[in-house]
Amino acid sequence: MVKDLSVSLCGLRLRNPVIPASGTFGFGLELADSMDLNVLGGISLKGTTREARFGNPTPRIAECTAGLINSVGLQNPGIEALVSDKAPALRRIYGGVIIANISGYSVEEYAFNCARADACPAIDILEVNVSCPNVHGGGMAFGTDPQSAAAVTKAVKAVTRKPVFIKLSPNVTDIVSIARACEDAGADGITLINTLLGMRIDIKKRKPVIANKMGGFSGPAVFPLALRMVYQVAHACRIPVMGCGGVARAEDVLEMMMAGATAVQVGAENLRNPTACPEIIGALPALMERLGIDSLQEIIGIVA
Amino acid sequence: MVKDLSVSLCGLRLRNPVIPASGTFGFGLELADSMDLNVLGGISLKGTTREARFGNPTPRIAECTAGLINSVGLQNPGIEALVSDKAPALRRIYGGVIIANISGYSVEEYAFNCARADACPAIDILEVNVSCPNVHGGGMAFGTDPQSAAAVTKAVKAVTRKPVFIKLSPNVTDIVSIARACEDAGADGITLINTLLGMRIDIKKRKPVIANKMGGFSGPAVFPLALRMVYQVAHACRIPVMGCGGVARAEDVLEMMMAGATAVQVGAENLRNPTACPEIIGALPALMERLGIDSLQEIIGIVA
Amino acid sequence: MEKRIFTIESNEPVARDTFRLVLRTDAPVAICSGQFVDIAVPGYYLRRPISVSDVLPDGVILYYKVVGEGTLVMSGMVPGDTLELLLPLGAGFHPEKCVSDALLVGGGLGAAPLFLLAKELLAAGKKVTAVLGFKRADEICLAEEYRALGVPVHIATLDGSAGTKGFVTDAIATAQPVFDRFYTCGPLLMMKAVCTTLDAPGEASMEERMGCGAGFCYGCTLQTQSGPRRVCADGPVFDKEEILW
Amino acid sequence: MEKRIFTIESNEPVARDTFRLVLRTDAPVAICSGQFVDIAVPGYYLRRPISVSDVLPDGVILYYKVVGEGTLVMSGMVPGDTLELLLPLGAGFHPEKCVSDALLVGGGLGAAPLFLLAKELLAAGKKVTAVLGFKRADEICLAEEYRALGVPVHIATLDGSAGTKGFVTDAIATAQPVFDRFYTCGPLLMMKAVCTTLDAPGEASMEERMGCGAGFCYGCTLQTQSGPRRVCADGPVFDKEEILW
Ligand SMILES: Cc1cc2nc3c(=O)[nH]c(=O)nc-3n(C[C@H](O)[C@H](O)[C@H](O)COP(=O)(O)OP(=O)(O)OC[C@H]3O[C@@H](n4cnc5c(N)ncnc54)[C@H](O)[C@@H]3O)c2cc1C
Ligand SMILES: Cc1cc2nc3c(=O)[nH]c(=O)nc-3n(C[C@H](O)[C@H](O)[C@H](O)COP(=O)(O)OP(=O)(O)OC[C@H]3O[C@@H](n4cnc5c(N)ncnc54)[C@H](O)[C@@H]3O)c2cc1C
Ligand SMILES: Cc1cc2nc3c(=O)[nH]c(=O)nc-3n(C[C@H](O)[C@H](O)[C@H](O)COP(=O)(O)O)c2cc1C
Ligand SMILES: Cc1cc2nc3c(=O)[nH]c(=O)nc-3n(C[C@H](O)[C@H](O)[C@H](O)COP(=O)(O)O)c2cc1C
Ligand code: FES
Ligand code: FES
Repeated sequence: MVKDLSVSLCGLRLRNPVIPASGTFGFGLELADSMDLNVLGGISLKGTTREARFGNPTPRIAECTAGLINSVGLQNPGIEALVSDKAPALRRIYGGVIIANISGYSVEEYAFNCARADACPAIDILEVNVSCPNVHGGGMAFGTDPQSAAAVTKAVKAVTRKPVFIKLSPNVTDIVSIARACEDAGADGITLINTLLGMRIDIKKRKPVIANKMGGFSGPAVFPLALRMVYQVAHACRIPVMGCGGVARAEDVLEMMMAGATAVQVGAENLRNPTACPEIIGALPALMERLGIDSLQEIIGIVA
Repeated sequence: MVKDLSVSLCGLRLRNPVIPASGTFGFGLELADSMDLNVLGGISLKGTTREARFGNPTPRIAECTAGLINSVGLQNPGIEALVSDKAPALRRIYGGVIIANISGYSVEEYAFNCARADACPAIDILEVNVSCPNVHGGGMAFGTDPQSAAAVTKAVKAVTRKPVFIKLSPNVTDIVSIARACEDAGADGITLINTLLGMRIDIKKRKPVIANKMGGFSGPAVFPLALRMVYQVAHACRIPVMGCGGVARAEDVLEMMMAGATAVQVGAENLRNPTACPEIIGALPALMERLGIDSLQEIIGIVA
Repeated sequence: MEKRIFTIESNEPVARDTFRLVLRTDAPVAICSGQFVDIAVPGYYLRRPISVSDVLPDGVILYYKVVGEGTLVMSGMVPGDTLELLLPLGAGFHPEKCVSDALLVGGGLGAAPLFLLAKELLAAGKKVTAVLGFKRADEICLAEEYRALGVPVHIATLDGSAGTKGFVTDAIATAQPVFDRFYTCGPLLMMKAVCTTLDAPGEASMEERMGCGAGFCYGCTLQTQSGPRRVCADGPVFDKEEILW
Repeated sequence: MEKRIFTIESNEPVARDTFRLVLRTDAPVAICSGQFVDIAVPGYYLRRPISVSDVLPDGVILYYKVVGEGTLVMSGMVPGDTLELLLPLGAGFHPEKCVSDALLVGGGLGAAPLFLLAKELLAAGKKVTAVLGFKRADEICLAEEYRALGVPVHIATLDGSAGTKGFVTDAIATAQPVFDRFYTCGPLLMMKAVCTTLDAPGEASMEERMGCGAGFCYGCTLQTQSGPRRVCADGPVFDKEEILW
């Protein structure tokens, strides 16, 4: 029996729910030679700020059990390069959903960047990152408090007609109150989770592995936490959720969807296996067959 | 060269910093036949409430990548059984530091239980659990807010002369503010972390693996997060920290100590390997030799 | 309880999704019927509890069904591979409480732990009858091994593809075995039917997801007539009166 | 860039803590000097980047030093074991930019990628001199292999246990080699000394902790004269003028 992998996200049809997560797939272009990008349901691009950024000092990467810490610190070429160069170039070779991941240091910068992205026809969805733990003063602070998350959402919604997903931080006491605040402020969807603030120490050198001491921890290790938050938010909000965090195989995609995710992002796993996404997508039909699932759309949030 | 594994914790001398974490070593007695308990630096006993509790329905355990979710829900025989039976029985066969782990449903219950534990000569340290994610209305709520954590601390300090460690939850936005509130309220030390709220779904059965849906996630997967919190709290407070979360080998003990922990608790790892603690302790001297460490006390918080 | 490395002597399919695993170690093994081992499967965090079906002077024989990832990995292991086991675990059956005639009622792989019990009962001079239930004929295992001991075996299958069509209780009703005590292991509903219909004293082996498998994490607690009991340490075998069905 | 399974043909210690690893696969391998492979070490989350020291029609030769857990696991692997590699990765050396005489300056295992470069240069008719620095005599590796190619090799050791006592720069000062271009790989401080003292054009192979190893995670970025560059994809080899020492 033919399996229907497609899902509908804010009126957009994704051929399948699998999307490389922001920051773990560059601007898509870097991987165009290594795989057929067009098998991907969507692509979330590297987080972009108004100005180009070098990011944090290196080392930016630390290995962990079943995951890694990154402290890239939003290295990016700036919003103009995104809208005039990167996104259009990707659109020329990729027919799926293109998600611009937008960061900022102030509510105004978020709005400015989103307005620019709104004007770029190559971009389908805006994913507003209020959760980057790697940048001082920007990012995560907005995502740790319902009022500021709502303020960013409102400002951004005012400047765009494209669907806006707010990407939330797991480093919070009450994820539901923040997601609800975003929904009430007009968000079209929620992406979660971003990375957890983590740290490793090199016991030979007696210093942190990461130059910036701490960084964002993700990978299969965080899956149970991400799944819990996806479940909580999907059940507390009416808007769709893109589930993210530790997804590494087809089974994880189904688990996230059963918890309530409409689409599923794959992050760290791309770093250790650049063809993780096509492999996961390729494994879905047989797994669905084994579990008696004909259409993925059916299982979204099936766990009460 | 002989290695000095001993550490000093609130004036108590531990022969080494390795302590089985509460809930993962019963009341110690259960393991007396399987190992020489006296190699352990200390033992943190199963969390105890005023009344005996059955705990949560089963399944209470779910496997995860590099960890597990538990939803035991504070099954325990009650404070009277602890002070009149369990702790004295352990004291008869164990010479190290005995830590009573105290829970409660109200500030009054915490104080009541601590007063009872204070009167029990077998108990050396009170570890007050304001962070259990598995019990409604009790536990975690107290640990997610500086005021209530401080209120519990104050109430408990008023009824005991024994050192009081407050055991904090990682499910919070700002661990430092909570730790500081406990310190200001008179805590003698901080234990962290307790488990992260997590979830797994059985994709065959399309329902949560855990009867209670969610539970406390721990194991090697959470180590980078625990290490970060230990580092933050150890650097923000003057009172000692017992580091806990994902410790599975001698290397992890040193990493926790370099981050600032004076003692290190081992939780989930005991479940998959009941002799984890003696094995870790056994591996410490050779590891110290390789790294040029003569005394563990020296490396506490050595990473600035 | 101790941790020990065993070497796989053989690991063969014997019925639908069912494997017989023979493990050897370098020292004597002491374990009784109804007790279990907890197997560290490479790559998985928790151990897998499996009942002991037979004891060798320096080894154990286990039967396991491939139901998930860990047992799937186990099914791919080959002779010479090693496994780390925790054993002996749990409180097993009480063959000594049988006066003269025992009835063993197994459902599916419940037949496995009852096999070692049969041997213990026979060694103590008791008479033994086995009633084994399976979904279908291709799942039957251990029946010949019981017969080789001289134990009469009555089979029930749900689809009637072998023996009595129906449940073990149907096969018991048909066979009318003589017994003063029964022992059962299998799916919960089967054991409930057996324990609530047979009116001799009896024991049932319970199952629960486990953390430590050794009595100190309270992950596997069962509410019983006499209060909370750990399946891994106070059980897995309980008197039928203890169980709150 | 692709993922491919290789089989270990040999994995032998050749110097203090240093192993030579010969890997074979089932199809032709195309990779150039200065490029690297990224090895999935069983049990570890991230891959380990290792430079290619020589190319076989259907394989690669790598040299690695045991410095941590991943390389320790690798050192325990035996012929017949398999490894999954990502390759080819990175932008390598530019042998074509050498006019006639090349100087290769290696520090420690920096000698490894320069070996494949030496072969490429010789094949293009260039003359090659190698200066290799090590901490002590028992760490020397690849010197004989260079000599077997006909390349004159000058050794420097920090403790004077072999060759010139001191740094590679001391050995260069002593040997006074003729060259119009140099290529260097080794510890950062060594490369800095080489790049800032030699006044021919030159290239250096940089090292950084990596996430993806393939240019899309921005984990390995180096600030250069011409802006941020990814060590894994824009490098690891950079013109000496690019590097902000
Ligand atoms: C005391 C006892 C004795 C047992 N004896 C046998 C036996 O002789 N033969 C046999 O085939 N099976 C036996 N089982 C069941 C066996 O433990 C599970 O089938 C097995 O653990 C499943 O592992 P998995 O990795 O394939 O499944 P997965 O679903 O991938 O396992 C995930 C987790 O759930 C646990 N789990 C899954 N199913 C069960 C279950 N039914 N009971 C307990 N834990 C489970 C696993 O141990 C693991 O921690 C016994 C169980 C218990 C408690
Ligand atoms: C482009 C490039 C080429 C290299 N070529 C060689 C070579 O030919 N031979 C050789 O012996 N080594 C080489 N290295 C260094 C080699 O990658 C590390 O020594 C190795 O990854 C250490 O792994 P480990 O597990 O033993 O160390 P651990 O410290 O246990 O590793 C932990 C993590 O840190 C990373 N890491 C540790 N040290 C380094 C390092 N120096 N550079 C990059 N990542 C590191 C590991 O990859 C892993 O992700 C090269 C590095 C790079 C970037
Ligand atoms: C190297 C790296 C870079 C990342 N950069 C971004 C980013 O720019 N913007 C963003 O919203 N999230 C970023 N993330 C977070 C991921 O998109 C994802 O939310 C997180 O890693 C959890 O998923 P995972 O467990 O699958 O990695 C980054 C993650 C990694 C590992
Ligand atoms: C089965 C189980 C039971 C636990 N019970 C308690 C408890 O009663 N009281 C408590 O403070 N923490 C309890 N914990 C938390 C641990 O003490 C520890 O803080 C946590 O598991 C993190 O450490 P780990 O990653 O080493 O497991 C329990 C953990 C587990 C796995
Ligand atoms: S599984 Fe730990 S007490 Fe039974
Ligand atoms: S390691 Fe990912 S870009 Fe270089």
